[in-house]
Amino acid sequence: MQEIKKDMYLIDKAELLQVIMEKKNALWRLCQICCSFPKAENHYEVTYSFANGYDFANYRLIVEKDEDVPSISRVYKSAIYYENEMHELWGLNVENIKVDLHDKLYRIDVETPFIEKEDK
Amino acid sequence: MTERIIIAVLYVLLAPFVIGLLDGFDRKISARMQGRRGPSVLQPFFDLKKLFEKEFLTANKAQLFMIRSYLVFIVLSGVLFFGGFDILLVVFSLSTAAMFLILASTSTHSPYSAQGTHRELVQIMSCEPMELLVAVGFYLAIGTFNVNEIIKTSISPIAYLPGFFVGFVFILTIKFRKSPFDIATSHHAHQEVIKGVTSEMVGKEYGMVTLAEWYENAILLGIVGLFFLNSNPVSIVAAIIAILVVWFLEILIDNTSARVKWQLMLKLAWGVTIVAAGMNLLLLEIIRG
Amino acid sequence: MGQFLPFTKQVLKNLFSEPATTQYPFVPKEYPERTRGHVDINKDQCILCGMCMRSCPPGAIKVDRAGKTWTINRFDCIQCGYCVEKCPKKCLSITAGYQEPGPEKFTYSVEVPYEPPKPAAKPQA
Amino acid sequence: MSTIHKSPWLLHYDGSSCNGCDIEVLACTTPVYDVERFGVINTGNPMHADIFLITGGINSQNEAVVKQIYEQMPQPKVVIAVGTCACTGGIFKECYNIKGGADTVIPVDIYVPGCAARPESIIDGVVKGVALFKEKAAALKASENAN
Amino acid sequence: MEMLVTALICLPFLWAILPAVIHNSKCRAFFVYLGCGIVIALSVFTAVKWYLAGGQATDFDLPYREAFDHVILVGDIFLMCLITYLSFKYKKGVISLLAIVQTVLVAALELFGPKVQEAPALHFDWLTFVMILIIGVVGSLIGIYAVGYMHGYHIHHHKELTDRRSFFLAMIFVFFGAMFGLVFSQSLIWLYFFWEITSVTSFLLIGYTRTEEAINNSFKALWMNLLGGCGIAAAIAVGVLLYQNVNLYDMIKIAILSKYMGVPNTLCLLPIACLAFAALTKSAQFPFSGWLLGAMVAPTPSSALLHSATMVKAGVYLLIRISVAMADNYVGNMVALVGGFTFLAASCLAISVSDGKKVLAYSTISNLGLIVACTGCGYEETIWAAVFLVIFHAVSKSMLFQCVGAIENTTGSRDVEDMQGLISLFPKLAVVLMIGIAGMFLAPFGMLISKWAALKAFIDTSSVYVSTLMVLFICFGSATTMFYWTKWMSKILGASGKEKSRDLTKKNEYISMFFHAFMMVALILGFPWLSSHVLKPMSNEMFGTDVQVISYQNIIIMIVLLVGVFVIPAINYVLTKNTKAKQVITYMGGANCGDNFNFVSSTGDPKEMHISNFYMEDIMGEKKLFTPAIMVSTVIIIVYMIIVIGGAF
Amino acid sequence: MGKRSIVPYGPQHPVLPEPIHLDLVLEDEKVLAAIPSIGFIHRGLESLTSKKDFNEMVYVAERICGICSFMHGMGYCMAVEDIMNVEVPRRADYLRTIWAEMSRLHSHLLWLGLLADGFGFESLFMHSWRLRENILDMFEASTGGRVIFSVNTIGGVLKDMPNDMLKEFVKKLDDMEKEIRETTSIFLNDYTVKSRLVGVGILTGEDAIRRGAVGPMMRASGINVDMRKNGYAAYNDIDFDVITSNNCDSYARCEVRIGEIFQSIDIIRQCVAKIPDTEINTKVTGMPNGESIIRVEQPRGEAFYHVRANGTKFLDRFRVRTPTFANIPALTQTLQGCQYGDVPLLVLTIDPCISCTER
Ligand code: SF4
Ligand code: SF4
Ligand code: SF4
Ligand code: SF4
Ligand code: SF4
Ligand code: SF4
Ligand code: SF4
Ligand code: SF4
Repeated sequence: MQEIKKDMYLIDKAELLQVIMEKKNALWRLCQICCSFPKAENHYEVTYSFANGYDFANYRLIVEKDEDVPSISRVYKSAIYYENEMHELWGLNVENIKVDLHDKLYRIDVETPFIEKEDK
Repeated sequence: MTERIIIAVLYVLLAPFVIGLLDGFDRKISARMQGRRGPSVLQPFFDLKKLFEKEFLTANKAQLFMIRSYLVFIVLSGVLFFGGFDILLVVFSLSTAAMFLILASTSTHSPYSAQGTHRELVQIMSCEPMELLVAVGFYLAIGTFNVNEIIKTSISPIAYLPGFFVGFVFILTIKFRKSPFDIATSHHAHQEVIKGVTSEMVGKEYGMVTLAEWYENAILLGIVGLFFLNSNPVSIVAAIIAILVVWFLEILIDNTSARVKWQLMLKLAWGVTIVAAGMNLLLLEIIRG
Repeated sequence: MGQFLPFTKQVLKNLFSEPATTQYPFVPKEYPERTRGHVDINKDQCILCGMCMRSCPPGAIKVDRAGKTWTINRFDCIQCGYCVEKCPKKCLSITAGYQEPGPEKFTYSVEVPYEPPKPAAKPQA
Repeated sequence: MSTIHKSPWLLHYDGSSCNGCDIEVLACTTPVYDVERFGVINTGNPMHADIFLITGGINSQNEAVVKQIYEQMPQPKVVIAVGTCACTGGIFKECYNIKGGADTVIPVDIYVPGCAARPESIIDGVVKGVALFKEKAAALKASENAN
Repeated sequence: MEMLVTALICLPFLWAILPAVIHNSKCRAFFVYLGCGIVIALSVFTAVKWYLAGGQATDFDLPYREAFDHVILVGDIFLMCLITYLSFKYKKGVISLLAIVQTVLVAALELFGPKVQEAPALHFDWLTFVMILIIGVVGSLIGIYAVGYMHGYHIHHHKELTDRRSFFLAMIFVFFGAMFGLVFSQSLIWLYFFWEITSVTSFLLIGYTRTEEAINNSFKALWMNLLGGCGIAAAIAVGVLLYQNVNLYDMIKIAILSKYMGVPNTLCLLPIACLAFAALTKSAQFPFSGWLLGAMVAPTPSSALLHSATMVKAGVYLLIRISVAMADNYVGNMVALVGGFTFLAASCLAISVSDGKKVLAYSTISNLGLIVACTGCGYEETIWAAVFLVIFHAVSKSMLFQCVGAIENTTGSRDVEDMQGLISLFPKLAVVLMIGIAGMFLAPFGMLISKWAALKAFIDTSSVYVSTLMVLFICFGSATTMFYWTKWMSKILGASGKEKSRDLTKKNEYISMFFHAFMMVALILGFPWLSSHVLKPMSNEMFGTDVQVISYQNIIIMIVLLVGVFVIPAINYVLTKNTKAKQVITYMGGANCGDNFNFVSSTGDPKEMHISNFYMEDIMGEKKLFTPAIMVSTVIIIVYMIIVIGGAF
Repeated sequence: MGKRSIVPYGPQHPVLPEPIHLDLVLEDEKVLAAIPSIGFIHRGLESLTSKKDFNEMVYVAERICGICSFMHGMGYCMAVEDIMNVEVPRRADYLRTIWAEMSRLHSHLLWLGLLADGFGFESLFMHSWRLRENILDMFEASTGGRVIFSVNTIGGVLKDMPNDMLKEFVKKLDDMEKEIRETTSIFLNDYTVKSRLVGVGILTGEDAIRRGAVGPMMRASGINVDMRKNGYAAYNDIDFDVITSNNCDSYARCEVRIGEIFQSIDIIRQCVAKIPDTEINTKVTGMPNGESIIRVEQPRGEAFYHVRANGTKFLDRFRVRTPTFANIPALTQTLQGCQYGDVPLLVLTIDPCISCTER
């Protein structure tokens, strides 16, 4: 585990929706969701970034390889693209995306290119 | 009569050359207005010839025959006009021709042709009242629909018909497919309906449509000239000057305006028609008692 | 003119003044000195170390130590100049003049006169 | 005499370029470079185009699109690959979703290298492409007569 | 002659009993065919006989005139009772008031009023000649069509409805009889009787299906038409009380004389104004257009009947009849303005609807508007145009309705949007539809010739503002008309991705449609002849002059264009048939899935492409235009009626 | 289906210089629904981290997009510098700021041209692009490239602009400013142009936030956020106000961008006046290890560079979230209920950059 930056908070899955709702109600804007799979750690890291004016906050979820994450697309519509991307490129299962494109966002030929086969 | 036949034949033979050349100058002048050098003035002819040399692809074979019919009808209308016949019938016959163009375009089931077609229809609807009113204006001013008799008048019709003239020049912008009204098939490719009605027309089909447009523009410019003609031969010079001025004005408008939406076009075209031509009409009626 | 056709002035000014268009290709273009056109090699200084080959992002350079050639595929080069940065002998340069378009993608190869150091040095490495 | 070489209308399609080459293609139509000097019109419609200018490499999604557009262009036609990406895939050729240059799906007649390809390069490319029309038009005529 | 005419009027009434009592469908069909055949034969024979006899206008009486007078009185009262009964039954009792007032008025005048001048009851002239041909031929063909259509309607498509075909077919014959009677009648009282029959019959036909919508619409039709009936009753009252005269032709003469003698008394115009008002309701002009639109709920044959050969034509007939009395006066101005306005407004409205029958309905209203406007102008040219329009309209509208009906039975939809690519799916239906549509607006078909003449005449109309407005109405209306027809045509000729399916159209439906198509073409080809041999004597008879409305030169142009429209595409078709063309798929910006009908959608799956026409609901929609149109036209009518009535007293 | 049309829009479409696709559901020309799809330009360049070392990645980052190429390079370098705790020489910061603002200038002029082309004002398009050529000439003179500069490196910049050159640029910009002012006044005043922009594509401030809009798109909805105020590069030394507008329509977006054109010229002037004479890069040694998120204000709005390194020369993750990606949900909102003719215009008002969106 690497050091965590000052505006980065680790949360677990149970807290996620609560955090999201708080942010939504306080009119924070969803900046991005970033999925990564550091080989050394051998798990997914999903980072949700929010901003409100010049305030900035990141929430990180650690997800094991075969775990699912809940979708936030019903709270933040723009999450649809990020979540579909996570599934298409990383093979991370997101439950119940508002518009599930079933790996047809980019329509690539290779399967989950960011994860090597043996990692899966 | 022979005179009229000769003029009609000259129209059929020369109109493409004259309008093609005007078009060439149009492109040159437009380019210069945009700070560019632009193509050769003969470019429209190169383009046309090329279109007829291209391989013929089609999505629907019915299209070609409709386009041919369109061309023939336009030429027929031109012959009627330059042959000095009834101007109202010329307008009617032009709209029949337009119908063939529309049918040609929709025969292909293409989204862009379809959108273009509907806009073309709106354009026709925007212009047609004014075209009919021009015929009415001539009748009121001179007492006949007959082109051959209109040119024999002693005073140029423009003296009675300034409002009609303004209205007509306004819709010419639509007819010439110039900005701000190049809504259905502009000569600029970069628009939401691509090339609209002509999107699906390949090679010679597109060539024929271009040719037909030239023939049609000749008629329209002819009508502009008709406003200035009278029994005095000097008026021919006035008519030619008027045509050139109107033509330059259209280029200028083309280069200084954005493409508006069809709703605004319809509103403006009908508004101008009612105000300019309607007032003129009312005045003429009052004078006639 | 106000709201209606305010662009007229500009347009008419353009119409009656010289267009901005260059005369290229009839008159050749003059490039500023920093222009990154194509990569050139001063073959006499090259030591065939292969640094440029390894650093080139698209892999446009091939250095053949045995055949003593330095080859570049200019249809593959992205003119980034990283090879120039990296070359230990500073024998590469990026200069004006671009690769002419053509119907084939060909490579450009130079024979490098470099003689590798005597094998005596080898045991050390 | 055919006049196709005097009136080459072009169609530009962005395969998967970074935009750099696209804006240079577009810049060619603007006052400083003004390719309309050569009769070029930038049409957006394959049905009317003579020259297919393709920028960027081929990926899984645009493969079919490029093929379709190419087929909708009537003969004689010329394909010009503009930019290093369209020539070879360029810096992106190792990406998982890049299949290579434009020639992986359609025959390319002229390659215009450069990242981004300069407007001068593009003009040269177009001029060279236009020169091919004479032969192509003759070939088309011959094949039509043969039928 | 008397006998023939009597037969023409009475036979359909009597024949109506046959289908009403026969319930075996084959047998009934036979009698309907036979009846229609007889009506065609009889009307053509009568017309031709009169034509060969020199075409002189003649007055005559029926045998047993007295008896007929009584029958009519009893009939009036019977109709009143029927209306009262039905309106109370459906809880619309107010409507019966209209019927009671007018019938009581007419009956009272007849029984207790001053004695009126004796005059022959019937009249036969060129206008009658045209009308009986239209009613006889077009009407009967609709009858023939109806047999097959109603069979399909009940047996295949609307099993839920009670089968009342006997009643339906009987009503059709009643309609014929009433229409014949109407166009022959010289006495206003007779005219009034036949007028009421058409109102009631159409009411019954519209309510045929007995659904709630049908019943509502039928009552709407009823009250509007009854309002018109009131107009005639008022005309009768004025005639009886002021002039002791109920003869239509005398009324017209009085009105004309008042103009020529410079009598300033607008009293003479009052009966004409009342009649004109009545005719406006029947010809479905704004603000009375609602009933004709509502009539669409009825099975197609009745729509065809109401829209083309009968019903609305009754109104138009009356207007043409009295048009000479409307030239250059307030009544004429009113009629012209209402007509012109209707022409424009209805054609705008037609743009915004996609239901095929509704488009046809609006186009009928619009076309009637043009005819009405022509009659209001009252010049030779306009009458010439009006009669032409009546003829062309009857044929092409009847054909269009039948065709749309057949399409609905075959494809299950009459929506214009669903007719995409009809030409490749059902070429026969498509061709009929195309001919019908072309007939409605295209140069040089009939409609256009008439428009030409009408425009010319309107320019020459003496009233400055009427003339200006009319010219504008026509110019704008022509543009909107072109819009909605062309977009329909473009649907039919488009490409279709559907599979071909079986054409369910019955043979007798085709017989009728093809016959119409044939008539259409014959009319176009024969129009110069028609102009010189029918319309010229007619205008001579009405105006005492025979001006050549359309110049010889223009006739030639028309014929050239006509030949053009048929021959040029034909030649081009032949020329292009063998053109070598490489087939490509249509351009969809590269999203095409391989055929012309599907594209790769945003979810990555193929999706069917739909292309639909423009309807401009924001600009021309019913919601937007209908109410204002009614208000404008109501204002026009009220203002003019006040001027006329006010001037009279 | 009745009166509805369902038609594809794009991917190849002449008003879209880059391919995107929309499924449009239309009634007449009114857009009832517009569903975008992307991926026609998806290359997968983020995955190149496993094939190119972190130095080479600078050149990849530049080629995320050819319009704000410079800012991508800069953003990436800043992120790596942050991880490696490299102090960039001050002159390099100023040079980066100047190039960045010149990029904004050229990008906004380019956008104005495309917008003009989008509403069919060809001569205005030509005129805007002619003005833009002057900026490209400056780029070529200073970096050797018209479009892609290759001047960023981890630790600073590779090429210096001598002070004479900077003065000359400022002089050129002074000359251009007048011309630009004339041209932009057409966008703001012409009747036909206004008929296309005013009231079209409304996006309220709240919607902008809910949908995550960024950049001029957001500022035109009255929200005052500009990443430059975070003070990266030399911006903490510069005096400027964030430009916003409260109209929330296409006209407002045009207004904001036009305002930023003059703002950029002003920032360049300030930079040239204040630029210190120091080195332009520092030598960087070692491998990055750690994580950093850098946000940069690009012409199109806030861009996100999320770099995660693991102590080798190959990065674990390089994530770019470009402004267009963030603006697409806002675009779908503005497309609802617009006219077909407005579609290209509204697509343009987010100033789309598909190549960076899809990477
Ligand atoms: S096609 Fe393009 S370049 Fe040509 S005139 Fe139209 S907009 Fe301009
Ligand atoms: S300039 Fe860049 S791409 Fe070209 S050879 Fe050098 S390193 Fe390779
Ligand atoms: S050019 Fe430079 S880097 Fe390349 S092999 Fe030669 S010496 Fe090495
Ligand atoms: S070569 Fe470059 S500019 Fe051309 S398409 Fe490829 S990436 Fe784009
Ligand atoms: S060649 Fe270079 S500039 Fe052109 S698209 Fe490719 S990366 Fe971009
Ligand atoms: S304007 Fe036309 S040619 Fe230029 S980038 Fe756009 S689509 Fe391509
Ligand atoms: S917005 Fe994107 S697609 Fe459009 S020109 Fe700019 S970079 Fe190209
Ligand atoms: S947002 Fe677009 S234009 Fe800007 S840097 Fe990214 S890719 Fe380039």
